[in-house]
Order: sequence, then structure tokens, then C-alpha cells
Amino acid sequence: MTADLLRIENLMVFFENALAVNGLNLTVSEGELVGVIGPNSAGKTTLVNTISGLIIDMAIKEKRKGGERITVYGAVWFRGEEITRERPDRRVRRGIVLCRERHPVFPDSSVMENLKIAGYLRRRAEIRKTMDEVFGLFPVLKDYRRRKAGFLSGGEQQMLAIGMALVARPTLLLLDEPLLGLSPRMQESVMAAVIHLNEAAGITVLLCEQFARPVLPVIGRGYVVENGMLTMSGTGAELMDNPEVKAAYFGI
Amino acid sequence: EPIVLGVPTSLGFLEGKESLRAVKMAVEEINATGGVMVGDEKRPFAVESLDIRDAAPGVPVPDALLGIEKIILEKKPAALLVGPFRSEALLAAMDLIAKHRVPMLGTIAMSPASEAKIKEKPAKYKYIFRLCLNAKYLVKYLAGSMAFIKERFGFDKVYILNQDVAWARKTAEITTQVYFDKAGWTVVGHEAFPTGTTDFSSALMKVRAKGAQVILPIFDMPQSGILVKQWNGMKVPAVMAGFISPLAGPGAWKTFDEKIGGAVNCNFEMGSAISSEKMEQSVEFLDAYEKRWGEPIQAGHGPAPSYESVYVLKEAIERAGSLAPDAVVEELEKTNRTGVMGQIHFDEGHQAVYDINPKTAAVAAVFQWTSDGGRTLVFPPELAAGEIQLPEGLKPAK
Amino acid sequence: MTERRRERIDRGIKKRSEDVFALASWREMLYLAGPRLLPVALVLFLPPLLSPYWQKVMLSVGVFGLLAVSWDLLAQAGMISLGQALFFGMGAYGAGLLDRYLGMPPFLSLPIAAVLGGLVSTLLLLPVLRLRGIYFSMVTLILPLMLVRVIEATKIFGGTEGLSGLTPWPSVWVEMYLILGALLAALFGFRRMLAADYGLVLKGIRDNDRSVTSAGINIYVYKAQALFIAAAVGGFAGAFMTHVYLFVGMPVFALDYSILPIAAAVVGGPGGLAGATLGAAILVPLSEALRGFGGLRIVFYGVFLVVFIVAVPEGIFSFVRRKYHQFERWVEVD
Amino acid sequence: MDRVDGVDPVDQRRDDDGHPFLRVEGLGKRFGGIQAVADVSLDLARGELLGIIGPNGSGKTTLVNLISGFVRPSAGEVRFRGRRIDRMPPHRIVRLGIARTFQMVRPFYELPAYKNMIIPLFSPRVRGLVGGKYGDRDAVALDLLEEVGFERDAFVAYKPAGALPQGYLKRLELAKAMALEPELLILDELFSGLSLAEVASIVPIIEKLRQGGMTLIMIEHRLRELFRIADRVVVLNHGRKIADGPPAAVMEMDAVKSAYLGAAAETAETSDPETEAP
Amino acid sequence: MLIGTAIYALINSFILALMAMGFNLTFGISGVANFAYGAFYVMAAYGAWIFTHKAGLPYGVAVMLSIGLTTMGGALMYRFVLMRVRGQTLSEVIATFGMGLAILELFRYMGFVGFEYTLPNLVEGSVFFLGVYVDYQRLLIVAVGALMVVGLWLFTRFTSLGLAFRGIAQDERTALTFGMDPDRIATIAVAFGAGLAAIAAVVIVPLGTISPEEGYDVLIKALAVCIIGGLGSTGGVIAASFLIGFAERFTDAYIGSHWTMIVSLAAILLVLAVKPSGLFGHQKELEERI
Ligand SMILES: Nc1ncnc2c1ncn2[C@@H]1O[C@H](COP(=O)(O)OP(=O)(O)OP(=O)(O)O)[C@@H](O)[C@H]1O
Ligand SMILES: Nc1ncnc2c1ncn2[C@@H]1O[C@H](COP(=O)(O)OP(=O)(O)OP(=O)(O)O)[C@@H](O)[C@H]1O
Ligand SMILES: [Mg+2]
Ligand SMILES: [Mg+2]
Repeated sequence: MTADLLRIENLMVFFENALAVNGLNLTVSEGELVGVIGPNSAGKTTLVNTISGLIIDMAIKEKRKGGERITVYGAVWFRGEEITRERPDRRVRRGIVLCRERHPVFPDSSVMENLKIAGYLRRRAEIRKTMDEVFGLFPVLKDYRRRKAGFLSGGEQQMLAIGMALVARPTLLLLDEPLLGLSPRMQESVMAAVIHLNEAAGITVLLCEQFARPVLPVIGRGYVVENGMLTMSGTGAELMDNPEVKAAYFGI
Repeated sequence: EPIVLGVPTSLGFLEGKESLRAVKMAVEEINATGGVMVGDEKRPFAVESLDIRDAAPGVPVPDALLGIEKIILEKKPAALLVGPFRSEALLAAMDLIAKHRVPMLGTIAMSPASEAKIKEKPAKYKYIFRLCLNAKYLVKYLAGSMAFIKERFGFDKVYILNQDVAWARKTAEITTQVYFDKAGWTVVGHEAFPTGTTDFSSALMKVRAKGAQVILPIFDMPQSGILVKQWNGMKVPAVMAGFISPLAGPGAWKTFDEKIGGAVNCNFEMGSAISSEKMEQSVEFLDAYEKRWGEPIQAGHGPAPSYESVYVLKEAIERAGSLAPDAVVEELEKTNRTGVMGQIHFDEGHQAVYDINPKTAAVAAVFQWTSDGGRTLVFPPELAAGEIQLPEGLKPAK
Repeated sequence: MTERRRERIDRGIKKRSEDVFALASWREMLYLAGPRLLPVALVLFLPPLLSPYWQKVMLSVGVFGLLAVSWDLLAQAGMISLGQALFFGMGAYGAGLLDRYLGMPPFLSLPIAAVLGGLVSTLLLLPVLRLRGIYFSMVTLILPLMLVRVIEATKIFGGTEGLSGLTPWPSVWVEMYLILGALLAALFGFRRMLAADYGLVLKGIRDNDRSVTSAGINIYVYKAQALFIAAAVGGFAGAFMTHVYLFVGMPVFALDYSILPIAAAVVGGPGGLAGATLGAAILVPLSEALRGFGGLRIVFYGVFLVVFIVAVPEGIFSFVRRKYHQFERWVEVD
Repeated sequence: MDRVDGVDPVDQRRDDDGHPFLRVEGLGKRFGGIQAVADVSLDLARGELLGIIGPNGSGKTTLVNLISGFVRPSAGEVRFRGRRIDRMPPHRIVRLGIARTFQMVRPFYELPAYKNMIIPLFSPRVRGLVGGKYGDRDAVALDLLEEVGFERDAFVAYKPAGALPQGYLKRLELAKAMALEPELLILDELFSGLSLAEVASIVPIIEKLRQGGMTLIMIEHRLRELFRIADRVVVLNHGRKIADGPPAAVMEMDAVKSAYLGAAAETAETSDPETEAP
Repeated sequence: MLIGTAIYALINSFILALMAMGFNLTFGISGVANFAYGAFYVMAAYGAWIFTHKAGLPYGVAVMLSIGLTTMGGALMYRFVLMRVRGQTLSEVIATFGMGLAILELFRYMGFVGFEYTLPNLVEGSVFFLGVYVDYQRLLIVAVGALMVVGLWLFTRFTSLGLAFRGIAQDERTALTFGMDPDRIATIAVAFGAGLAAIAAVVIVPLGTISPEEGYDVLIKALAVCIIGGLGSTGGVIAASFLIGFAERFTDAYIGSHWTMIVSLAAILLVLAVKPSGLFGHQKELEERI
């Protein structure tokens, strides 16, 4: 339809009778770094889960357990094709990769193996190359590459999770609260890495955060979501200048 | 109006399957002659079978009992035939049978404990009879063949291997007490294997290490075939003479890749997978069975007495002239019939008496697998077609 | 474009919390009491209508119902037992020994054996209380198998032949109402217990024992208590059965006693004890009805299990309850 | 009833006859080849609010685990009001009055929020203070939840915990720890994953607890909010204590800057004029 | 005696390892505790028997066909039964148990009981070795066992499918975000497990006979080995097989064969009491990491 990489039209997601996302419209163009900002329970996670297709999987599982609990309306377009009902693994093949919130790692595998598993769809040489990049980004991981991921500290797991998403070589990278539990210094390096990926590697990034302080200054465009509805959108600078945003996200 | 015969047993097991067929065969024969004379009318027999699965591991006894009770309550049988496999199931069923007062002619379970119970409370348990061999009589046969081996080859060191179940343990125990200890044998080792054991190498190595010349195996589980194969594969220098259920039938030769030559086996009843030229009825029985069912009997325990039990019952009913349980039981006690297994009469434990002379008692049969796949009857002497031969590579001690 | 969405609404009394509501009319009263009265009525009036054989089957329903309830209770505390046979067998042997060696009458040996069986089972499992999930399950699966071998090897308690000729219950009706009454008491009693704070702690241990520990609660004490209760209930069933079949032996540790209760709970819907009971009330008669198929009985039984589970994955009771308490309607979404 | 060593909870609030409130001495923990915590010593006075900060993987959580008994130390000792607690199982330590929250919240998802509170209320430490009758604890639970910001008229407390947003879950976690009436409360990354507004609404609760005389340890990466309320900050790096002192002073130390704060020197955080804003 | 016992203990260990490997693979990957495992084992053996004796196929072809069909049986079971109850462990256990029950008892019903149901040795003869005779079939088992262990270990660690297997086992939802299709992979996993059971059956069954009971037996043994080893760990299966394998034979030789089961079961309890997630497992430690 358009040149937009990702386009979401009038998205509604119900959990049972509760509306988690309500009539959301959103577009992401190729090469952009877009932020979705919103307080807790705004529906950010639900949004990225819908884009990555996890919600489809969740709905199927819920249905198997008895009853339809999750319903999705509206449309998700990726490169002009509608993918609303597509299964998550097909979407990963299209290049949509999600890094879920709260450090989703494979606890019983070593750090190294985690990265290898993440490269399921990639060739071996590619994996090795990106792996080096990841180790460059997060040197700690290199030191711990033989340790089981489950024994890492919270922040270390978060780093690993981001690294794993990178190994999957996304065209559209969805990051859900990547800064959760990271030290200020780590937050900075992660944001720097995201910018680097976006600019140097040309990966389109959609980043969800409620902790807006380190995020807003670097994003190209941003959306503010509250209670599942879009309340504001604009460039990063515009949002930063907005007094409401300032009050709510910078405590000013 | 037919007289119902209930057959509650483990139909999923070889002995149960073939016993039921034997019962059916007998019933067909009797019905072909018009049936049973009850008082002054002829009534046919009808068979109602039910799989109580008691021989399968993991099946609780109450489940089996419920099956027996179902057949009693719903089919109202005049008698029960074949019956449970496991001795503990039989023992537990005795109370049930006494309660419902149905005569039962068991042909599988063989622990002597049930006889003891009958002797103890005859009024209560009198309904239970057994036609198959029991542990006590098995010993007689085992001792008989052992005596021959000792006398002939001078062997006197035996290693006993038995399944860890009541009847087999009892058999081993009694054989040691009443025969080995008295006849100058040394029991160099004795081992009991839980049902389901699949590796006997350790025991066979011990047999070799201790210099045993004879192995006495007592098993009725399918896995015991492995023992024979291992005995052969490990070239254990000892005669294998005892009871191993998979060796009993004519099919064993192929089953064990023609590797059982020389093994001596005791079948529990004449007619159960083996016959003697000198006992016409046993030959006829095997032939008739094969003709009726299209394959020969393979179980060395069960089919012959099951077949006989129908006739025993028929005769008792005819003598009693009614189906009243107490009357039938009274007549059963007086049974005197010559059939496939020889002459059948019961002792006061309601156990059919076995001995070595088919004219005065029922008989079992010991045979040896020859190196060309034949079976030679070697015991009891009156019926024997040959003598025990030493397997290849074994030398007599004298 | 208008689309439609299925909406679910709670029927009748809107339950804000589990136990805070007001009863406004006799219809609401019936709505709530109906499901509870039904089993009581069945237990009271059904047995006399049955043929002697199906009465026996009812006994089995009671016994397996108790085992299933005991399993479900234990599962609430996060202990998935694959070895209900252990509890059953302990109670059964307890009753058998008390009867044989002390000549105790059934009414005395039943409770004593239940408590004793519960104690011994708990002691046996005490060392493995800290195991979780499938590892605990495995130990429970293995223990009864092992006890069978121990009895076999050491020849204690009658060895492979067991003890037979024990004392029967005075009459069929005593048997019947004793076991069914016990089942109902266990069902309602333990449901109540689970809904109370104590039950909540048990569920807490299952979901997140770390969080329970950090409340200063010694989870092992609670686990042991749950284990004892469940084991005593299982032991009760075993002791009862001993006096019905007048026999106790190694088969009381049979795998069936371990698997069937779980199947009942899964088919009925685990979690609330009622599902487990319902499951037993379906599976046991089913298994008996299938006897007509002779050798195919177990085959059909296996197939039925699969069909139940695939058709109603949440369990029959949970399904029915959902339908009873909620209705669905289509609403339009713009 | 299960009383803690025969001491009444109220009784425990008496003075500690000279013993430091909490003393950690030479504490160390190895996991296989990793020295997660090495030779950490610190003292804590009654009523203090101690902040623990440090890079990811520096051993903060492990230190807390050691104090609360979830992990056994490989060296050193911990004394609480003069009593050694480093060999005690965690539930005993809780009964002495040390409660904690977890970095990863894992409530009982299908239970309503207020039912989640029953478990701490059932703790031997406070069980006797509430009536034992069926449903008695529910009222207490609801009160406590209201205290941490569960609006009563919106019925948030009745929703299943699984449907609650992160902010409420963290508050629930806090309420659960508060229900134990602890003397020392340890909060592990309470603020992480919360929006600014959420944090702002929780800070007063903590301040109120302090006014009530409670001693607190807080692990945080959200420095701005922490420094506003902390009396003292301990910095860990590679399992070692590298700094200990008032927030402002600690932030000035080079070691801390290089190990923890980024190049853009978030030191600005502490002196930032923004901080003074409400 | 000692050396002989050790040799047979070694063989016994490999038999156990072979029996357990398929179960372990399926569980380790898809989290499905396949209680129909023993039924697949028995099915493969009967399959090979039927194809040679009733269909008259050459033995090699029959074996291959049987392994293939059993593998497919596993896949079908996943598609049509397990997929519906995915993730509900207990339902999976009961559903697979029901399947296994149905398969095993169907064989019994169809009259597949008797001593003629056995498979021929793949290699005949025996060799005198360190004082005992060992037949070639047993040596073959050791060889096949060793081969499979090494193959499996390499497979799960170094091929992308193998790594995907490990991923799915640990966190399905995360695995989804890397493009894995859990249902497809679980299908493969269950099928593979069934296939391994089939391979185990065709090499082990020639030592004895096939019977429905064997199905229950194999299941229990596989479970025991996997639990001791720590579920899902290939190294653990080996270690556990050796532990039980040696315990069994040495108990046989030096204590008495009726103690065999007791000693090996006691070994299981002991291992679990000392190391609650099995020899090579980390579940408990991981869970307790906070
Ligand atoms: N599985 C679920 N069942 C019921 N409700 C849910 C479920 N998942 C999310 N919700 C509800 O949907 C709404 C949006 O949640 P979502 O997790 O998308 O928010 P979020 O913006 O990611 O918040 P956070 O910052 O806490 O991660 C919330 O009200 C939440 O309670
Ligand atoms: N049970 C364990 N087994 C092995 N290693 C562990 C274990 N627990 C912690 N570690 C290691 O110890 C180190 C300290 O971990 P800890 O969780 O205490 O860090 P942290 O300071 O809380 O970090 P974060 O801020 O990221 O939560 C980490 O490197 C971690 O990998
Ligand atoms: Mg979120
Ligand atoms: Mg931490």
C-alpha cells in the first residue's frame, strides 16, 4: 500500500472483556528509530506482542485451555502485506524480531549457546560475526560465555537478551523495555548501541519504554500511549518540548 | 437352556488363551453329543469368558476380583473354570467364591497355600478344586529327572535359579529339602529373580565359577527364554533341566533360533503341548486342538487340565443330577476319570493327584530338546521314549 | 466495518470475591445450592437402585474418588504424586496387619490404619520433600514399586501371598454408605479447607515457594502436613478396601492405584477436588461398562482417556462450571 | 501458636543492649568460579535507609540473599541485633524481623490481589495479631493494600494479580513485605520497570515507613529517586564494597564514576536542579 | 567373575541408555513426557516381526520399515493428540499414557502373546573375551548405543535443529521470537523419540521376546534413567545408565538377584536426595537463583 515498513490500523486487543489496546494507529518507515512511550499497563507489551505475532500464539494456547480469551481486531501491515493473523515464526522470517521484556533468556543454556540458538534462521558464519559484535557491545558477556544464562544477574540477562535479538539479524527490531534493570552506565551503552544499529546497520527499531529519560533524546519519532490509546505523537524533540510529557516523564 | 461355564482368567496371556480354547473345544465336543444330562433333560454347555488381567503387572487384585464377581453375578454360571493366574489372586478369590457358592475348577494358579486353606476350613472352601499340577507334585518330577542325571552321569552339583514368585520359590525349597539334601547333591548356589528379569549373565557366570554341572531353572515368565539363550551363548558347561515356560511348546525351536538343543524341560501336564505315544488320548487331544484352532498348543501348563475340567464337571453334574452347587461339589470330590492327563482324582485339599503312573494318577511330562529340534519324552520312565542325553561338549563325571 | 466479538458475562450473582455476596431470592439460593446438593442426593438415593454388581462398582467409585481427591489435594501444594498406590497400600497393609495380628475389628482398624498409613508414608517421603516437580513425582512413582520388591525379597507380611481371610464389614450397606460418606466428607471438607487461608498457603507453596518462605513460613512443615492429610485419605481408601476384599497383598501397590486417580483428576479437571471426584465417577463405571468388550476393554479405556483429554482439555468439571456460571453473547465492535 | 523464640513481636522492639542493629562482617560468596560477593562488611543502625548501588552483576542481589538467608555465605558472618543469622534458614530470619522483596515479581497470578496478601498475614510472625477466623485476614489485607495505593473504590484489590500492571504488582510486593511488620525491610530494585509517576507515588509510602522507625535497605539503579531518600549509600563493584557514605560524597568518588556511572557522568543526577522539583 | 560381571554390567548400561535415550530426547526438547514411549518400543518390535513373518519381507527391510512407521506414529500422535493439550503437563502424561495403554493392549488383544514373538539376532555367534563368552548381538548393542549417544550429543549441541530443540525446551515463547515453530519442532521431537525407541527395540529385542508387558517395563526404566541423569541431559543419561547398569549386575553377582530392583531403586532415591535435580540437571538450582 505505502512505503511504510510497518503500519498498524485501528488495532484493538481484548483480554477477556478488558481492552488492552484500543484503536491504535501507528506507522514505522524503513530506517526509522521510533519510540513508544507510556506508563505501566499502557499496552506497550501488548502492542509489540501483536506486531511480533506472539499474541496469536497466546490466543491459540488460551483457546486450547478452554474458551477464547484473547481477541485481536484491526490490521497489521508489513511491507504492504497484511500479517495480522500470521504465525510468529513466519514473521521472524520476514525480519520482525522481538526482544521481550524482563530478560527472556534460555536459563539452562550457556551464554554462547543462547546466542547460537537465537541464530536459528541464520547461517553459521553470520552468527559468528554478529556474535563478535555483541561481545564488543557487552564485554561482560564474553567473560561469562560459558556460564549458564539462568545464573546471570538481572542486568546481565537483559544484555544477553538484546544480544540475542541482534544475532537474529532483524530488519525491524522490536525492543520491549530494554533498559529494565540496567545500571545508568549500561543504559547509556544500550542506547548508544541502538543508535548504532539504527544508523550504521540500517535496522529499523521500535522501542517501548516507560522510562523515557534516556530514550526521548535519541529517537526520531515517538508515540505516547496511555490506557491503550494514543495520546500524542511527534518527533523526539517535539515530544521533549511538550510540557505534559515533561511533567509525566521527566518529573519536571 | 444352556448351562453356563464361566471362564474368568487372564486371556491376554498364552496359558489363558489356550486354556480357554481347550475349554471351548471340550464344550463343542460335549454339545455335539447333545449336552449334559441334568436329571432327565439334556442341556448344552455355554462358555462365558472374561479377561481379569490378573497376570498383567500393575493390575490390582480387587480389579480381578470384581471381574470374577461380575461373571458370577451377571452370568450365573454353574461353575468357574481355569481361574486366576496369580496365587494371591486365587487366594483372595477363594473368599468370594465361598460367598457365592460356585464350584471352581482351577487350572493355572499352583501355590499349595490354597489347599492348606481348604483343608483348614473344608465346609467353607469346598467349592474350589484344582486340576493342574501344583508345586508339591512338580517336585516329584524334577527330583525324578535329577535322580536319573545323577545316576547316569555322576553329576551332583546343582545351581537353582527360580522366579521370585510363590509357587516357584516353594518348588525350589521343597526340591532342596526333600531331594537334593537327602540324595547327596550339593546345591552350590540358589538365586531368585524378580518377574521380568532380562539378564541372567551374573548367575550364569556364577554357575561356571562354582563348577555346577546342572542348572535347575523354575520360571514361567516369557523373559525366561533369555536365560536359555544366554546359557547357550555363554557356553555354560552345565545341563539345563527344569521348567522354563517358553521352552514347553513345539514352537520354541524356531523361537530360540534352534539354540536350545539339550535343554531338559518339564511340562506340567501331559497333554499341555506334549503327548506320549503310550497315552493315546493325549495324542488325540493335541491333534484335535491343532485341527480345531489351526495351530499347535504352546503352553506347557493349562490347556490339558482345562479341557479335562469340562469333562470332570460334566460327569459330576450327571452323577448329581442337578446343578445345585453342594451336590455338584460332593460328586466332584468323588471324581474318577481317565483322560488326557491320565487318571484324575482329588485329594482332601481338592488337588488332583499326580504321580508317574497314568493308570493311577494324572501325569506330567519331562522331555529333552534334541539337537535337531525334536522333543524326546524322558520322564516318567513308563512313558519315556528315550533317555536324557548330555548336550554337546559336556562330559559325564564318571 | 463492524466485527463481532464474543463476550463472556458472569451469570446471576456477580461474584466480586469468592465469598462476599448476598443471596436475594430462592432462585439464587438454588443456583448456588444445586450443584452441591446433586452429589449428596446421588449418594443417598442411587445405591439401593443398583444391581449387586453395580453396587460393587459404586464402592470402587468411592475408593478411587477418595484417591483422586487425595491426589488433587496434594497437587494443590505443588506435589504431583505419581504414587497414590503408596498411600493406598500403606493403609491397606495397616488394616490387614491390625486385623490379622491384633484381631482389631474393622471399625477400629480403619481409622487407625488410615492415620498410621499416613504417618508412615509421610515419614518415607520426608527426605524428598525438597524435591520439586517431576523429581518428586518420580520418587512417589518408584516407592511403591520398591516396597513391592522389599516385601517380595524379605517375605514379610505374608510375602508374595499376602494376608487373606480378613474380617468383612457387617453388611453391604455399611460398606456402601461408609465409603461414599467418607468421599463426600472429604470432598466438602477439603474444599472448605483449601478455600481458607491455610489452603491458600498450600497453593502459595505450589506457585512460588520462595515467596512463601519469605513470609517466614516453613514450607516443609506445610508440605509435610499436606502430605500427611493426603496420605491418610489414601490410606483410608486402602484400609477400607482390605475389609471389602478380605485380602491384602503386594498388588495393593499396583500401578493402577497411582494412575487411575490422576486420570480421574485430569479428566474431571484438577484444582477443586470436585473435578477429581467427578472424574472418578465417570472413569470407574466406564471401565466396568467396557468389560463387555472383553480383551478390548483396556484398549477402549485408553482411547476414551485420550478422547476426554483432547475434547475437554480443561477438564469436564471446569468446563461445566464455566458454562454454568457464565453466558456468552456476541457484541459488535466498531 | 508459633511464637518466635517466645518473644512477642512488640517486645522485640526494645533496645538492643549495645549490639549494632545489623552487622555484616567479611561476607563472601562464591558460585563455582565466580566470586559474587567478596569480603563485604557494613554496619546498619536502627532507622537508617541504606542504598546499595553498583553495576549489573556486582553482587547486590547476592548480598541481600545472603542477609535474608536465601543463600548460604562461603565466608563471613551476619549479625542481626547481636544474633548470628547467617546459618539460619530464610523463614527463621523473617520471623526475627527481616523482610524482603524480590527483583522479579512473581505473584500468585490467578488469585485476587488481596488474597495474595493472606500468605504473609499467615506468617507465624504476625498470625497471632489478626483474628484466626475465616475471612478475618481479608480486611487487614485490604487495609494494607489501600495503604500502598490500591484504590478501594476502583476494586483493584479484587482483580486477579495476573491482570494487574507492573506498578501495582510492585506495590503488592511491597505491601506483602510490610504485612510482616518487619524491623528491617530490604527492597530489591523496587523502582525498576516503573514509570516516573509510579515511582513518585511509592516514595511517600517509603518515607512514611521510615517515619514509623523502620530500617530499610534499597537496591536501586534509579539513582535520582534513591538519593532523595537514602541516608547512606554503599557501592559494590565485582562483589567488593568500593564506597560507603552519604550519597553526595559517594557520587564524587572517581572509582564510583568510572565503575558505575556513564561517561556523560550522571553525577548531574544528584546536583541536577530538576531534582528539587516536586 | 569380577571382569565378567563388569563386562555384562557395561552391556546392561548400554541397553538402559538405548532404552532411555528416546524418552529423554523427547522430554528434553518438547517437554513432553511421552508415556506412550514403551508402546512405541513394543510396536516397533512387533512391526518388524509382522513384516518378516506375515508380509514375508527381508529382515533388513522389515526393520527399516518398522522404524520408519514408528517414527511416523510419534509424529501423528503429536499432531492429533498432544497438540491440543500442549503445555498442560498432566494432560500430556495422561493422554500419552492412554495412547500407550491402547496400543499395548491392542497387541495383546490381537493375540500377540507367545514365545514365538521375537526378532532374530542381527549378528550371530559369540566371542570369548576376558574369561566370558559375549555374543555379538550384545557387542552390537554397545556399538549402537555408543554411536547414538555421541551422535545425539553432537546433534543437540551443534546443529541448528538441535539447538532449536534446546531452545524450545527451555522457553517456548522466547523461542518463538527467534522464528522457531514449536509445534513443528515438537512433532519432530516426539517422532525422533519414537524412532529412537524403535532402534532400541530392534537391537535389544533379539535378546529376549516381545510382549506387551515389555512396554511398561521399558517406560519405567527409561523414566528412572532420565530422572537420575537429570531430565533432558544426554550426559546425564549416560551417567545414570552406568550407575543403574552396574548397580544391577553387581547386586546380582554379589548380593542376590532378588535385591537387584531394590538396590537400583535405592540408588535412585539416594541420588535424588543428594542432588535434587539429578546428576546432570540444574532445574532446581536455576529455579532457586533469585
Ligand atoms: N494476559 C493478560 N490477561 C489479562 N490482562 C492482561 C494480560 N496481559 C496484559 N493485560 C492487561 O492489558 C493492559 C496492557 O498491558 P501491557 O502489558 O501491554 O502494558 P505495558 O504498557 O507493557 O505495561 P508495563 O510497563 O507494565 O510492561 C494492562 O491493563 C494489563 O493488565
Ligand atoms: N546461583 C548462582 N550461580 C552462579 N552464579 C551466580 C548465582 N547467583 C549470582 N551469580 C553471579 O554472581 C554475580 C552477582 O549477581 P547478582 O545477582 O548479585 O548481581 P546484581 O548486583 O544484583 O546485578 P543486577 O543489578 O544486574 O541485578 C553475577 O555475575 C551472577 O552471574
Ligand atoms: Mg510491558
Ligand atoms: Mg540484582
